[in-house]
Amino acid sequence: MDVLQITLFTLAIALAGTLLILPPGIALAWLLARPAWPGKAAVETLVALPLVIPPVATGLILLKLVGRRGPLGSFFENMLGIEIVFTWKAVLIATAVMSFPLFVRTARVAFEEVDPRFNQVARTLGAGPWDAFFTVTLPLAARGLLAGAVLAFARALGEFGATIMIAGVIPGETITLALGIYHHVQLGRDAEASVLLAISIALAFGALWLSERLVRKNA
Amino acid sequence: MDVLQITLFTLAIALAGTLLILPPGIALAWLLARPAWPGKAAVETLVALPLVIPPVATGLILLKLVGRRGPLGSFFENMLGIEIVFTWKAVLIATAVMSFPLFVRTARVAFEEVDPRFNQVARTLGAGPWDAFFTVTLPLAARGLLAGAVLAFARALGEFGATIMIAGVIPGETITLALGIYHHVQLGRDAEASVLLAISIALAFGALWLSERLVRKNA
Amino acid sequence: MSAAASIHARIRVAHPGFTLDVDLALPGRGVTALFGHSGSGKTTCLRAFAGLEPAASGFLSVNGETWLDSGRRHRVPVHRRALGYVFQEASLFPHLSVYQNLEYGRRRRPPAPAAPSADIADLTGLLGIGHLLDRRPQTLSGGERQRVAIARALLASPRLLLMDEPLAALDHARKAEILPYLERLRDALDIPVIYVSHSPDEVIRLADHLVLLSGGRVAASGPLASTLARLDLPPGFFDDASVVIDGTVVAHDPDYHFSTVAFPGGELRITRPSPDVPGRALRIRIKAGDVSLALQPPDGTTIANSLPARIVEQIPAADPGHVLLSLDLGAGTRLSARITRHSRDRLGLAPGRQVWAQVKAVAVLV
Amino acid sequence: MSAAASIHARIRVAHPGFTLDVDLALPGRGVTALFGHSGSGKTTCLRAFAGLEPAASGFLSVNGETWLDSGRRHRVPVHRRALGYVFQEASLFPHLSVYQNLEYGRRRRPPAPAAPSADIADLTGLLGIGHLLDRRPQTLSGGERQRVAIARALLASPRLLLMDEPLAALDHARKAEILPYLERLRDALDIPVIYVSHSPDEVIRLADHLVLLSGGRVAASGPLASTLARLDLPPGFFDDASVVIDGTVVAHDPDYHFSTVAFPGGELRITRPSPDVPGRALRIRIKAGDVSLALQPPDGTTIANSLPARIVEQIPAADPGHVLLSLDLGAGTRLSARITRHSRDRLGLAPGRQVWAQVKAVAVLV
Amino acid sequence: ADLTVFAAASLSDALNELAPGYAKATGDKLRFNLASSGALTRQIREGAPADVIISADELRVDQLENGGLLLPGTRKTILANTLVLVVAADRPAPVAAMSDLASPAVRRVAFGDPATVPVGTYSKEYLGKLGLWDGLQAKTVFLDNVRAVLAAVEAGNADAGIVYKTDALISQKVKIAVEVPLAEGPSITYPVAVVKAGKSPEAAKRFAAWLAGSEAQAVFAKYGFLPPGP
Ligand SMILES: Nc1ncnc2c1ncn2[C@@H]1O[C@H](COP(=O)(O)OP(=O)(O)OP(=O)(O)O)[C@@H](O)[C@H]1O
Ligand SMILES: Nc1ncnc2c1ncn2[C@@H]1O[C@H](COP(=O)(O)OP(=O)(O)OP(=O)(O)O)[C@@H](O)[C@H]1O
Ligand code: MOO
Ligand SMILES: [Mg+2]
Ligand SMILES: [Mg+2]
Repeated sequence: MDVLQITLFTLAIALAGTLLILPPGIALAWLLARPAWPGKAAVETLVALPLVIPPVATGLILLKLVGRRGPLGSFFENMLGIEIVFTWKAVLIATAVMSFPLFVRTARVAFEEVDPRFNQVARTLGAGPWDAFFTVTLPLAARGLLAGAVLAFARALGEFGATIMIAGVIPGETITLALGIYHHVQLGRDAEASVLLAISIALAFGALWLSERLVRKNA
Repeated sequence: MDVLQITLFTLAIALAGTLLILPPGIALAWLLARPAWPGKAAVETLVALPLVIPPVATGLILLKLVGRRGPLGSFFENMLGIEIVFTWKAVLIATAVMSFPLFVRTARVAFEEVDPRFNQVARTLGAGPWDAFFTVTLPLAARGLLAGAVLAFARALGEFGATIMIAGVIPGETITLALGIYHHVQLGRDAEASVLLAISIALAFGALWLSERLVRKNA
Repeated sequence: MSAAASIHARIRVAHPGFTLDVDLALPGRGVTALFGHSGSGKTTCLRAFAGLEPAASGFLSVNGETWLDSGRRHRVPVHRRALGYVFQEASLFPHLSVYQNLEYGRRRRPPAPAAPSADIADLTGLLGIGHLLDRRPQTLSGGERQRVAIARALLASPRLLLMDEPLAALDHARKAEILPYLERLRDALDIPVIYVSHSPDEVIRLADHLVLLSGGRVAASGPLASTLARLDLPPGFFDDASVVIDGTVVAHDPDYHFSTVAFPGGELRITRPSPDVPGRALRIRIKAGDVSLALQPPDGTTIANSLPARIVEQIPAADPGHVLLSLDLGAGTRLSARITRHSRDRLGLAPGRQVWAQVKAVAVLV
Repeated sequence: MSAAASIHARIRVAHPGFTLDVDLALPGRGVTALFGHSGSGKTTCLRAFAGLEPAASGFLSVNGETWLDSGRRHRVPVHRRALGYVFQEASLFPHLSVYQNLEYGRRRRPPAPAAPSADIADLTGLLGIGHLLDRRPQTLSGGERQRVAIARALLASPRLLLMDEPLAALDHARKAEILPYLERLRDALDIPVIYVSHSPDEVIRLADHLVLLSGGRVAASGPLASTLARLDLPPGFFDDASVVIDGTVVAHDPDYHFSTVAFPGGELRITRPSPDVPGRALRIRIKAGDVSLALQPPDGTTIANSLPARIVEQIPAADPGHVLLSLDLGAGTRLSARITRHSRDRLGLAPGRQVWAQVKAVAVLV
Repeated sequence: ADLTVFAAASLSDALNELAPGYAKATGDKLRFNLASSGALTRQIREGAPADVIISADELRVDQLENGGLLLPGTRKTILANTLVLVVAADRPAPVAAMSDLASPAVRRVAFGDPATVPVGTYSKEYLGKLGLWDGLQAKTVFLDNVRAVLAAVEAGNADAGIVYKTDALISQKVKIAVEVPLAEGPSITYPVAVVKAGKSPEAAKRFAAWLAGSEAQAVFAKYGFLPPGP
């Protein structure tokens, strides 16, 4: 296994997965930060699901959804000609799904802590609801959103159980650092595992460091 | 496997694990919410570690630490006569370690959002630093701490990879809902897996619902 | 006045333990002062005007635009109401610099180029915040924050200005600088201003119309002069009863900074910091406590004004040792005098009696 | 006064773009008013006293306790300084009810049973917040919040009270209720109060000592009466020059609510809402704008007081049409009069001239 | 005595059926730790408290033996298994022989990861012997465990996959397309051994021996396992 290739692939997947969940994650977190609405608890549970069940089970459920015969998978394959399982796209989906609850829950706390008065002030200054959201509520929640994104990114780096279910190992195509570490660990090759482990840690450290910098610049 | 026993065991472990990480988690989250101090980034990375590496690798590291031959494990076994690996204690350790970063990161955001002026006000009213922390900062961060605790609890319900390494799948002793689901899935017993899955979801739903109630009462 | 009224508000807001229930017809331009004790519902009223009280029901129209009509389920969202709102408490965006705060509303509702509030440099200069533009709100003093909030509201091209105690955090000198600016603004802008203040001086100086709130209800509403002249208002609303007289400058002595103001029923000599042009309309306020009465026209004193007057009414004042006398200066112009009961009896003053009302030139407020 | 001084503060706080650098000796009891323009450093100064400015260096001792001595690396932590601090901006704990807010400090520093602030029911009744005890701060009006904050500070048994514009959000009537209470407190408590206010009335009424801040530095510091009587102070600090005279009640007419107050150099007749006992010490304030001058002793007017006086000094006032005259009433007692330059020249008034100073009884502030 | 038995997960059902009878007969209560063979050997190497190991491959037990972790002379092969090629049950099988995997009709084939999963190692060995392995590279996907291979075939994401016969029997949604004859295929055997660090070596030896007996073998046969070859 080419360490550099694995590292870049993992980085790309984790970044893409994090970016992918930001828009729906932010929207959902904001909704969940609002006072009770019907079905809120159900939506919350659904979002938290990948956390509470073992990754293998999540992988199985995903497989049933995006597999060739699954409702989503058959749509993509027959309508758009896109194959998902056992490609990098599956890796992306698995990491995104597993990271999603982490982002949403952290972002929700951030939204809850924003004083609603600032939104009101923005409205009196002529900002519509969307405008006020993007120029006031969102920046004021930025710290928390960033923390959530870093958490999601870190989780994406480490995601393994669901990935292997729906993406498998296609050498050169779907091996991530986590898969590599697992591989080496299974074979008792602790030295090789340590190399990949060190890279994971360095990446996580980099992400955390970067987020600290961004927060400090924002404050 | 006895479903009721598994459910109660999982609940007990997830609860105990969550309670276990609260005191150190709160302390650490508060420290991380403070402005830069030397070694902060390193501590953060270390805490985030169980997130960024595959759970199996975390499990292996734990096994080396608390295994019979590990530095901690041998101490416990030889000095205190306490066996850890492949007992419920190992399950507890694995879930606590895996939940810890989730709690800390969410709680940190919550602390960062508390306006420091309230702490200053408390100080002028005669509250010492600890007093002010417990009576002002902590309650004002309560929403976020609760959200973090629920996240940790949910993760504890679902923790699998690290648990299987240091606790194994020992019926009646170390089997949690997550391990049970994995086991059933492995053996193709999807019906049995679904039962455990439903229980997991119900527990998660209950925890989320309860946390909503608590937050609403606090607001 | 109520014929020309072009703000109509029939609003109800119910909070647990407090209900605002007002029915107001206010002029469509000029300043309406909202006056009332702490907790009487002033802020709630402004918030309802702005659309920030979800519980508000009733009817609200501002210069022809209907902003709220619960009956027809019509409710204009906050940002479509062209408002400027200076909140009672600091409300600057903490994530933006002072300059970015000022630009926030301005960019969304750019002013017409000729609008008096168009020039950001002028406005910040006047408010003394020009040197703070790059700062974050957290590092400003209380008064600095409030001045930035005023500038921000003015820069958002409002067609209704809501100001909740905008000057409360400011010292006398700063107020004295800003008030004339607000006056100019009031005269230049063709928009209504609703102004909450606890300062009678501010209210009397700026307002054309006065609304007194008490316990969520309207205790009085009407043009400033006639509402103020009512001696029957609940005591304690103002520090002193006073009258407002609208007159015209008839002479000016630039050397002594001394003007003569004529009004129906007489003339007053007052000082003016800046030159006056004869013919100019001027509103003057005379507090009851600044008026003394004499039986003969006084001579050889520094009191510049003594006006013949007839006592028409007397009522007790808030202070048990005082009495309020309403005086007729002729042609319907009234003056109030607050004197001790002791002096009243000493001089035998009673309704019907002819006296000389003495007013120091320095005591006349413009 | 500086011999009895028992607050010593030599404090420096540097912020980017602003430096507070003060050296103050303040009395160890009674009220010190901190006066100055917006941004002059008043809040920064209070925060440094409280120990909330980490950047503060220098020396601070309060009635024998040294709270800060940078030279000796000594710094008493905030909560060990027995303070009451009423912040300029709302600062109630949002997670506690009003009652729990009040109890917060009280439980940590329980009052001595005989302390005037000990009774929570009295205090909340007086401040008009008794009915709010179960409410959350978010649902209070601006003035209600500020009153709760005042009560909270008073209930924490402070040995130094710091008040940053505590009454700015309150209306006249509410102020008039609270001020006498603060006066009683000042007299009953043996503790120093540092009081920031933009209201000259409040300052003059409450303060014994006056500190004027300007650009982070002390422009003047001294006992109230003598500092106020200085005609050379930078203009604009106060709305009007005024003098403070400490006198004694020598007679009281309960029917007319009328008291005679003697002071070195004369007597003044004033009204008093509540009965006076002869012998009682009383501080009265007379604004320069309320004093008029006559060449003869006036007769047949409602002006109750006319005192023989000699003009000793004249200086220009802030208004270009006015002039300030300092009068000697005899025995060293001074009075200031603000009259028009026009009247001065009309009557030929100049230093050395003997005149009658006229003061309405209702214009004397107690 | 109480025995802790570390056993390959695929033996779970059979062992659970055996345990009560064994306990009644000998008084020895059995406690199972059921995981993949890889995890089991890893755990024993880190000092896990096992008395007996039953692995699904010899290689890993070799590692334990070389590491001196097993009681010498206790290792014994007790079971055998065979490889099968499975396809989705509801599809007309496009494959009737292993060589059909090379046909374009088969777009993707799932295997256990040869590096970490024994069934994958065996598949690679067998197909290599047939000369098919290298030609399949482009359509190969490696999965982490047998269940993943089954799921991939069940869901139609892989057209075919190679699993143990015992695994194929647990799924209704796959059918066996090709069965590798025991003699032709790689030798897939399950060794049992007593762990040196165990607490009850005598009871452990007794249990290991009993597993080779007819009573146990009958139960294993019921789940599709074969007796060890000669
Ligand atoms: N952290 C800071 N960084 C830079 N400047 C600051 C900071 N904090 C305060 N200042 C500046 O210090 C000056 C004094 O502030 P302070 O709050 O003491 O004023 P103040 O006298 O209380 O005014 P006000 O009457 O408006 O409340 C102000 O000009 C303010 O902008
Ligand atoms: N959400 C709420 N729940 C209950 N009572 C409320 C709520 N909001 C406001 N009130 C009450 O309504 C009354 C009017 O409040 P409002 O803020 O309008 O007063 P105000 O006239 O602006 O007073 P102030 O001069 O002190 O600012 C107050 O007594 C306040 O306690
Ligand atoms: O028993 Mo295995 O480890 O699934 O080939
Ligand atoms: Mg208000
Ligand atoms: Mg201040």
